[in-house]
Amino acid sequence: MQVNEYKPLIVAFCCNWCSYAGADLAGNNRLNYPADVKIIRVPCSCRVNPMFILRAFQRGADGVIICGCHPGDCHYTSGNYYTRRRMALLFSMLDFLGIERERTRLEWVSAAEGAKFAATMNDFAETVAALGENKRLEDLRCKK
Amino acid sequence: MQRIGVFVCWCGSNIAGTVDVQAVSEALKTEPGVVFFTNYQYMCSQAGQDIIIDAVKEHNLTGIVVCSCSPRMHEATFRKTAAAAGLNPYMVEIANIREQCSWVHKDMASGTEKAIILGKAAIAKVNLNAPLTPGESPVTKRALVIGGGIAGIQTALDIADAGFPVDIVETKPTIGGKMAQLDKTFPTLDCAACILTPKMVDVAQNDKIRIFSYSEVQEIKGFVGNFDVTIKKKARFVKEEICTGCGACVEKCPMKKIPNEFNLGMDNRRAIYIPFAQAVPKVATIDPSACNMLKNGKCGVCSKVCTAGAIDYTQKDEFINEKYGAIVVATGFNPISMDKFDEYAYNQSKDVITSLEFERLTNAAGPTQGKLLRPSDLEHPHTIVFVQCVGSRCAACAEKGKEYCSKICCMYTAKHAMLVRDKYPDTEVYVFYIDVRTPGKNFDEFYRRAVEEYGVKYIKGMVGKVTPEGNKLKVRASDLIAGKQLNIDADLVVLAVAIEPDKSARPLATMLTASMDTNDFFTEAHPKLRPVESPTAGVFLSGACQGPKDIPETVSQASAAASKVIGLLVKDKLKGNPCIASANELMCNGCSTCANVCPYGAITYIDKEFPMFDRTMQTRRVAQVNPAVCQGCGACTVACMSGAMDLRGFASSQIIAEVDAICR
Amino acid sequence: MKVSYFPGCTLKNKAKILDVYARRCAEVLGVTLEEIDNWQCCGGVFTSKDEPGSKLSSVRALKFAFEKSQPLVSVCSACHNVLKQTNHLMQSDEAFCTKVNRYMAEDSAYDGSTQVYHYLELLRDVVGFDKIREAVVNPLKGRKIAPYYGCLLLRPSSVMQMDDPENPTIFEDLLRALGAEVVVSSMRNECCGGYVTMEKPEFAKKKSLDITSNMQAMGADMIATACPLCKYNLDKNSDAIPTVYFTELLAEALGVKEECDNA
Amino acid sequence: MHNDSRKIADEIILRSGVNPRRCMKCGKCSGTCPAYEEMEYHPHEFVYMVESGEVEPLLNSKSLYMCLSCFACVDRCPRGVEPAKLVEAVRNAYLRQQDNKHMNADDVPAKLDDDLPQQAIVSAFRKYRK
Repeated sequence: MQVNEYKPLIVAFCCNWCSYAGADLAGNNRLNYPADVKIIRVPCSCRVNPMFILRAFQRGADGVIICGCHPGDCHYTSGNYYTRRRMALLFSMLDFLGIERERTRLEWVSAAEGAKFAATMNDFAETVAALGENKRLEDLRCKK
Repeated sequence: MQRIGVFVCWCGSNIAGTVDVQAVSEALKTEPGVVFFTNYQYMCSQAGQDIIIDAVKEHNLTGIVVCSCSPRMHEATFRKTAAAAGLNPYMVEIANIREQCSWVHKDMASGTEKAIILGKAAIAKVNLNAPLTPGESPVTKRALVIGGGIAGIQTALDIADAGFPVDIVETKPTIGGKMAQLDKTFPTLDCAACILTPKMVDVAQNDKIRIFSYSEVQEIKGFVGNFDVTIKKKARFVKEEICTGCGACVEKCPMKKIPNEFNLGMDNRRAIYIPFAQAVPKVATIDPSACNMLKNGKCGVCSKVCTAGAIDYTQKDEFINEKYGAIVVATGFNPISMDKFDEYAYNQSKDVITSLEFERLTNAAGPTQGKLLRPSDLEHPHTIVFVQCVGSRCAACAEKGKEYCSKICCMYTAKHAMLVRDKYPDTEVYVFYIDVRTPGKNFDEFYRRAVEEYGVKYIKGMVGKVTPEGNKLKVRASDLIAGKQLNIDADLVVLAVAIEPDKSARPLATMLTASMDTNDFFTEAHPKLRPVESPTAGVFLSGACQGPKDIPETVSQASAAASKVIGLLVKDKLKGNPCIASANELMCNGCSTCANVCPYGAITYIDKEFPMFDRTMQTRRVAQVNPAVCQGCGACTVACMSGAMDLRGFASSQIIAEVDAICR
Repeated sequence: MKVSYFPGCTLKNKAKILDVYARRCAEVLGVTLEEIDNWQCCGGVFTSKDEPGSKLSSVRALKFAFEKSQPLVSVCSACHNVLKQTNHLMQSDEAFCTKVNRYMAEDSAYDGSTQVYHYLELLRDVVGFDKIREAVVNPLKGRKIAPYYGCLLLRPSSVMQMDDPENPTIFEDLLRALGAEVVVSSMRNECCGGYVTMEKPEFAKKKSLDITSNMQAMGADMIATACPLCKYNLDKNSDAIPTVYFTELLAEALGVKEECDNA
Repeated sequence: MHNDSRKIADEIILRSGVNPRRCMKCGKCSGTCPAYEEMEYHPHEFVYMVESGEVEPLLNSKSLYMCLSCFACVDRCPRGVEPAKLVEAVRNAYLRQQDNKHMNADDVPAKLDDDLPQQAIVSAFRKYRK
């Protein structure tokens, strides 16, 4: 009988112009990464409200990664700079709450970096899997 | 409650190979709102689209979820399909089960499982979708061209030719730009003035074109179709409408020792001047820093000799407000400063000159009437050394020069070398090069002619040091092919200096909220597919402001920019992107946080009256989003503290629904 | 004002006059050069950062000045070059800095915060050329002097930061302040042949002649330098035009030359 | 053999901190070098040969002791390659091998004259021996 291997649940927010396109490129090039990663498309990484991330953790996500255009390359000129600041604050708050720092990540992935996207997801999934299940923020009432 | 149809695409075996499409559609049928489900080999094909249209009609669907390839691929297709079926096109959501599922996961079980979750997320989102209609805004049918060089001239002429009024703003007293300073043009060697000045006259005579010379753009407000621009017309102390350009004032002006910018300081002009004979507009300008009358009220000669009575010492800067539908940037380039390259002794000897100075020295209208004489002693030079790539192709860590190739230098140096050998066969001409780059029609042939027919000595190597000694310039250089260090006694050294964008470009980009690269060249909307548009809607790029360019390339880009402008101006209304921010006025507390983060200045505040429970009215300050300016990034939605700001098409509730669906 | 002073080996021997004039002129201008205790030779040439051992004498001198909270001044171009480059490494290269401090094994570590001046920079940035112009009693009127920087004062320019490496003016400005007519030669920052003169005198002769003949052609009748080796090469290889230390010219203009010569 | 010299070249690159790949082969270093005529291998060749791992000829060349350390090539290189630092590293690589030196102390007195500044002797010896 097969051992039921633990699979982490990872939510990835990708901006439409760079990272989502980077994820598509990873697909075009058939670069594998774990199926545990589920991507949500947003117009810009600055659309990601910290609330969404907390919601994901509350609902049992084990890791959340936000991907945006490289600094200076934002389709909307400066959106990713806002993201960088907001996430710095959010991450330090999560740290304070005792959520392992490794469960959240902010990465810049351009539309040309399919390989980087796949590598990042592999690495992130591996890191999160090593941490195990997210128990601290999970709302058990949300469990079926 | 929505009535949702789910359509799972096989994409041949692209999806069906790793994802059990049947299982996906079966699994999704129990999701809330789903009333129809099916799967098909190619959803994007006509037959596939017909399935969708039929299903919409048959099952009264209000929302559509297509599980297929990336929305970047076929979202537009399926939106059109929805519209054809009578649905609002924004009631469609795509679950990307190809690029982000079947193509990256090898295992059927996990692929199928993920595809189901992605489908659920899309369904959860569609449940909260609302029909969206793009906003419309009117278009002012007038264009502004900033810069009056060959790029600006060509763009303006083409736009005017299509029947739209155009204004050119030029900082110098005349249009013409760098091309007016050139002597001959490669690779045909026709004279620059002969092909440029007729165009300048065309501009002057075209009743659709207004020229604001000696003027600057002061302020730009508004957005595509509706720019509101303030132009500062600097006081030239001469009434433009009256001046006939006869030049009597220039002749009589006693201030004779002002360095002449047009000849790059190699000769002098007067305090009142017309830059060159074919200037457009041909009117005099007084240089206030040199004019005695303006500085201390003593002189007034020009006013006495002007029979037209055009001189006006009391003239003030004038500000003009105008509305434009489109703006073309054509601010051009300049050679870089040689201060960090004084191993070539540019600052130590008059006989070390830049290529642009060389153009003036060989130009019949230049300081030497076209005779090639060295600036120091007006003797004919017998040995000339040309140095290529001065300040171009420098590494950032060298902390000087530019990293890019300036592109035009190889060709104009070949031209200079060839012309010298043609006119003065007794002259020895050396060209030191790193690489000779001549991609272009008839370009390499031209360079080979310089070598083979005219005997120009091309040496692979670089000049390391130029030392003035007596009336000679001692040039130390390497000849890499011969493996020698050369010492040449030259009479004239000509530096092919790197070019950089005009200094006015950076503040202009800020006014336009147009993006620039690290070298201050304007960035194009797409490097391959949208090369003449700026990412900022309604702003177009023409000429060297976007990157180094020669004349043929500049003119093609100028015409391309003009055609894009015409394409915009022929529209009566512009349709916007409906996925934009909007404030819930009942929740907005008027704090301005959203307006502060908006990169486009799309948010303004208005005072609005709201009915209260006690039937009185209360005035509150609330945010308003200009739908024509908002690009839909969503920065404001996160900044908003009261949660009033939301983004259509990517509403917080929709994204949370997706998160929930994924985490279920 | 008091500054730490690193004379260097040559100034104690073959270039004594360079040192004597420098000290006396500094005094006239209100600066006391305090020779640091037990200084050791800088090594003459800055080789690579790969040889921390050869930089220890410089670090010792720098640290001495640091402990007295004084800038470190030298007159010899070679000493200045080695001191400045070493100090730069101590500031910018953490590995080098750590290694050196371990070698030294002293109570406190040194981090490169001493200000290193060449005597010319001291005159420009601390004393001020205007003040020197006022102090001149014996202007060098009618003397056509070509300043010669050599390579060590200016390069590598990113570290030395003395002036524009290709078209410097500090030396010219000083000579003008002394009342001399300055002859500018583009050869003023080319190498005289340096230490290779010992092994290949004919090569150094060629290099030196390139420089002196250019300066002569540009109209100079005297060359001024800060470097003993430059002076040796130029003087030895050219009879046509003399090379003097700039401190000698300074002493002459300030009216203290004879006093120094007699001392 | 070839592997050996690649190894030495890599060591030289590492110790010098120079990135020879940045060179665009313009030859400006050799165009400006005051010691060019005395050198068998010239600054641009040092860069090229170290990059391609061909260091044996350089190690045994007298050119190493002709470099004046005047840094003209370093300052004028448009690519920031710093050839002089590479020459220095090659010289070190040679001198650090056992018994290698360019000059003996006994050879010096014959080369001196009365005026030669100490500075020259010290510099030369720093260059010629470990």
